[in-house]
Amino acid sequence: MKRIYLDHSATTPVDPQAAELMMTYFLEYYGNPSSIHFFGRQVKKALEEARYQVASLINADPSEITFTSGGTEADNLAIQGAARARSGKGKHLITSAIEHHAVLDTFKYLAKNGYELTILPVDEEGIVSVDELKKAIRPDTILISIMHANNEVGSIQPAAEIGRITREKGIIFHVDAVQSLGKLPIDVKTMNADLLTVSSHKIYGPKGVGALYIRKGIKISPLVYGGSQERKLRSGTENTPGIIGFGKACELAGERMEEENRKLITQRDKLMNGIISRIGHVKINGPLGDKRLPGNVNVSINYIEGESLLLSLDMLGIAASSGSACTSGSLDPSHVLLAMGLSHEVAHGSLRLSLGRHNTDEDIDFVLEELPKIVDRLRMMSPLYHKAN
Amino acid sequence: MKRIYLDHSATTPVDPQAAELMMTYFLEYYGNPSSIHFFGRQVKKALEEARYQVASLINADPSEITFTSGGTEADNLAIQGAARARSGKGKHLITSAIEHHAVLDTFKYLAKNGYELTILPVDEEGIVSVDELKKAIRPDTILISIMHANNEVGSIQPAAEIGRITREKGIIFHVDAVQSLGKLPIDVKTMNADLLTVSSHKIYGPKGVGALYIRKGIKISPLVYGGSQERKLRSGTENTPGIIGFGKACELAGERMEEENRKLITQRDKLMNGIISRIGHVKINGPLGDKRLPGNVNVSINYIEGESLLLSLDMLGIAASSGSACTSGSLDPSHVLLAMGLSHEVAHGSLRLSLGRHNTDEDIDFVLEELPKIVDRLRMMSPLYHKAN
Amino acid sequence: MYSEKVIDHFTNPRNVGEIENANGIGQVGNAKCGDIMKITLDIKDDMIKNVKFKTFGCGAAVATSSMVTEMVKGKTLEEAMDVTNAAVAEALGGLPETKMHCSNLAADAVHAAIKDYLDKKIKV
Amino acid sequence: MYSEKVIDHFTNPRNVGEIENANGIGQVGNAKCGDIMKITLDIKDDMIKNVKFKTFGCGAAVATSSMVTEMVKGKTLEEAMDVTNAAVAEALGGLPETKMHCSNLAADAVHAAIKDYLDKKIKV
Ligand SMILES: Cc1ncc(COP(=O)(O)O)c(C=O)c1O
Ligand SMILES: Cc1ncc(COP(=O)(O)O)c(C=O)c1O
Repeated sequence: MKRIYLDHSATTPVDPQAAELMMTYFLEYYGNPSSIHFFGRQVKKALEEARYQVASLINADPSEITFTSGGTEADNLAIQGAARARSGKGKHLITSAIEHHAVLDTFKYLAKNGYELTILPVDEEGIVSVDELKKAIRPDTILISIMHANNEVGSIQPAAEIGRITREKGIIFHVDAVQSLGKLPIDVKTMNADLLTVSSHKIYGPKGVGALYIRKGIKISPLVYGGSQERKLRSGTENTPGIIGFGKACELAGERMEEENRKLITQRDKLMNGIISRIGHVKINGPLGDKRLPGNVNVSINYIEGESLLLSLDMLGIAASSGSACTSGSLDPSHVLLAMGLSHEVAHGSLRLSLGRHNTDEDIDFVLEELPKIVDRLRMMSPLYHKAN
Repeated sequence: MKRIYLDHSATTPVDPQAAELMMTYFLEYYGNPSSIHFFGRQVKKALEEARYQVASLINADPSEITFTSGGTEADNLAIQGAARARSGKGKHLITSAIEHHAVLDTFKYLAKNGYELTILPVDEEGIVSVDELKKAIRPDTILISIMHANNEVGSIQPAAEIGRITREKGIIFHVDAVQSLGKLPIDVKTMNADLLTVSSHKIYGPKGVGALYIRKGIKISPLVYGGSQERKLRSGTENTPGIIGFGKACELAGERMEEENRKLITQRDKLMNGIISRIGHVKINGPLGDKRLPGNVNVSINYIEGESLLLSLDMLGIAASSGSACTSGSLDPSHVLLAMGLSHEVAHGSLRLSLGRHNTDEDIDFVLEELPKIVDRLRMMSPLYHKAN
Repeated sequence: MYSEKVIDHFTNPRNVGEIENANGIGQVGNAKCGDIMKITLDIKDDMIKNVKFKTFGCGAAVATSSMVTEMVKGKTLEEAMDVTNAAVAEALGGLPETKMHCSNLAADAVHAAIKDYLDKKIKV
Repeated sequence: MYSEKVIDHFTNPRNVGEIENANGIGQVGNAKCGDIMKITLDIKDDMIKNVKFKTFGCGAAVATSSMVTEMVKGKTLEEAMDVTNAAVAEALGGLPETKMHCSNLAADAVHAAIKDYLDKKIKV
C-alpha cells in the first residue's frame, strides 16, 4: 500500500543528508566534545558549526544558542529558568490558552508553586489579542510566553507586536517557535524575543534535539546540573550527532523555505477548498491566507468523531491527526479548539492534515477522493447525523 | 596516523548494528509514537521493545524504565525528583565525595535550596565506607545516592550492602550506574536500588539517550512538563531512533559482557603492570583486582602535569584523559583524586586510560612503548623533577 | 493499538442502523465525551429478534457496539442483561487500557434499551 | 584548541633546562594550581646572554615558557621587563580563554628572575 504522510506537524522524517552526516558522527567522529584530544576537538568544531547554522536561521549569535533535548525541554528551561531567575522581581506570568502543553503545563506547575498565572483567551481564529495582553500586564509581571504559530490550527501570532510591548516594559518575552522554524522567517531581533524555542524533528532533523535562544544578557536558571556543558545552562554530554543533524536541517530549511512554502500553500489551499466543496457540514479551523502556516489544514467535520476518521484514513494509508480526546488519552478534546469557541462535539470531529516536503499533488487528489467516502460511511453510522440536515 | 582511542569512559563509538538500525528510524519509521496511525504504531512498538532491552540488562520490569536525554538528566530526575516528592518526610540527603558532577552538583543545588547534605568521604582506594554511611543516616534522611562504579578510578562501590540498609530504613536509594552498565552485572532487585541511572553513549549506543530505573511504587516529581510522555515523568517527543539504538546497544552489551570483560581485564592488567615496571615514581589510583572496572587504568605520574601528557600522547594518536584541572576548565584537579587523599600536585599528573571493545593488544604495546619516552621528556622539562630522585 | 477483531468490527460493523419501529431504544454517553451509542431493539416473547446500532465515537466505541449486537441477537432479555461491558471487550480480544473506561459502553446501551422496553410495557 | 605556534613550541620547546651558574633565578606559580615555571638567566652588562626554562604545567604553560625565552634572549634587562604575559600570548597566536589566566605566567617568571638578579646585586 502506498502510504501518504500528512502529519508533519507531529514529526518529520530526517533529511537523508542530515542522516548521513549523523552516521559519520556515530561511527567515526564519536569523541566527547569536552575531551582535549583529537577525537574531542574534531567534534567540538562540528558542534560549533551546528550552533552557527541554528543561529543563522533565526538571526541570532551562535553564543545565544543553548542546545537541549527537544522543544519541550527548551520550553521548560525558558519558563522555569526565567521564572526562577526573576522571582525576586515579581511572581506574575502570562501565556495564552492555545500554547503547546510543554508551555501550558509548565506554567500550571509554576502556578501551583507560588507564581500567579494569567492565561489569555484567543479569538475564533485562534489568535491572541494584543489588547488583552496589554490589559493583563501588571507591575509584577516577569515573563510572557506566546507561541509564534499554533501547532493545531496554524494560526500565526502577533509576536513582533508583543515583543515591542515586553521590551518596553522590561518583561521577559519567550516565544515557542517550534512550528514556525523553517516555515516562517524568524528574526529574534525584530521580534524582540528574549527567549525562543526551536525543535529539530519538526524540520527534517532528528528527534531528541532542540535549542533555546537566550538573548545576550538574559539570565535564566538551569534545569539540570552536572558537567557544565552549554555554558552551565544544560549539563550532560552533548548529543553531538543529533545537534549536527539539526544544524544541517536548519541550513537546508533556510535554503528551501521560499520554494517549499510556495508549494505547500498551493497544496494546502487545494486541500482546504476541495474539502469544503466536496463535504457538507464542515468548518475550517484557524485563519485563512497569510495568517496561517503554509502546510496546515484543520477542519471540523460535524457528526463524526476524529479517531474513527483517523482509523479509516489509516486503513487507506493516509496518516493524519485529530483534536479528538480519544487520540490524546485525555478526556477533553483539543484545548486549542475549545479555546477558539468550538463545542466539545465539534472539536471531537476535527481533522488536521499537515503537509510536508515530500507530499505530491497526487497525495492531495487521493485524500480528496477518499475522505468524502469515509465521512459518508461514518455519518451513516452516527446517531447525530440525520440525512435531512 | 593510526589512532588509538583509550577514552571509553568519556564516550564510545556507536555500534554499527545500532547505528544502522537508527538510520531506518530516521528515514523510514519516522512517526511520532504518540500518533495512532501506522507510522506512530510502528515506532511505538519498537520503543517498547527497546524499553524491554534496557530493562533486561538490569533485571527490571520494562514499566520501570523511563527514558531521558542522558545520564545527567536521569541523575537530576532521580535526585531532584525524589527530593521534591519526599520533602514532606525530611530534608536530609546523603551522597559521596566521588560522585559524578551530575550527582554532586545536583545535590549542591538542593543544599542551597532548603535541603541538608552530607557528603561521605572515601578511603584511599576510592571506596565509600558502609560504616560511615550508617553513621550519617538521620531520622530525616530521605535520599542516598551512591554510584555503582567510579568513572575516574574505576572503584566499585558496595551498592548491595548499602541497598540493604536503605531498604530497611525506608530511605530512597539512587545508584548512578552509568559506568557499570554493560560492564558489571546489574540486578536492581538484589541491589535493592529504588532509582538507577544508565546512559547509552558509554556502552556503544548513541549520545543524548539515557534512562532512569524507577522501582514500582516509588514516586518522584518530573523535571519537565508537557505532552505527558513516559507516564508523565518525562514529557517531550521521544527520541525514538536514539532510544532504539540504546536498546540494541544494551542487548549487545548483555551478550558480550563476559567475553569482553575477560579481554579488558587482561589488557588492563598488562597496561597497569607495564606502566609500573617501565616508569618510576608512579602510583596506581583506585583498587586492584575485582573491585576495579574491567577497562579502567588510572595512574599518577609524579612531577609532570596531565594536560601536557595528554597533548603529547595525542600527537602520537593516543586519546586519553586526565584529572588535571587544565583539562576540565576548573581550577582544581579531579575532586575524586583529591577525595582519595592525593595532593594537588600528584592529582594534576594523573592519567586515565579507559579501554574498550576495539582496543587490541598492539594498542597496549604501543602505549607501553611510547608513554615512558613522553614521561621522560616532560620530566626533563619539569622543575619538580631531579634525576637524583 | 487495537486487536485484529476490533479492527474487523470497526471496518465491517455488524447491524448498523436503526430499527424503524423498535420497541426498545437505548442511548448512552454524550457528545461532550466523544462517545454516543444508540441501540434499537425489536423484542418479541422476551427475545431479541433484531438489534441495530448507531455510534458516534472512536474505533473502540464502534467495535464494541458492533460486537454487542452480535452477542445479544437472538438472546432472551435475561441473557442479554447478563452481557457486560467487560465481556464485550473480552470478545474483541481486549481493548487498550485508555479505552476501557470511556468507549466501552455498548452493553450499557443494550441494557438501557431493554430497560426502555420494560418500562414502556409496565406503563401499558 | 591551541594555535599551531603553541603546538610547535610545546613539541619543540626552545631553551629547556637550567643554567648552571645562573645569576638570575625566577620561579612563579605553584603545584597546587598545576603550573610552575622556573627561569634561569645568565646576565652580563645588563643584557640577557642566555636563558633557560623548566616548566611543570599544561601545553600553554610550556609554550609560553618557551616563547618567552626566545623573546628575551639577547635583550637588555629593561627591554625584557617590558615583555608582558599578553605579548607572549600574542606572539603565540593567542591562547584559549581558559588558559589566559593560569598558564600565561612566563613573562612573570622572567621578571622574577631579573628581580632576583637585581636584588642580589644590591646586596653585594
Ligand atoms: C508548538 C510546539 N511546542 C513544543 C513542542 C514540543 O517539542 P518536542 O516535540 O521537540 O519536545 C511541539 C511539538 O511537539 C510543538 O508543536
Ligand atoms: C558516573 C557518571 N554519571 C553520570 C554521567 C553523565 O552521563 P551523560 O554523559 O549521559 O550525561 C557520566 C558520564 O559523563 C558518568 O561517568
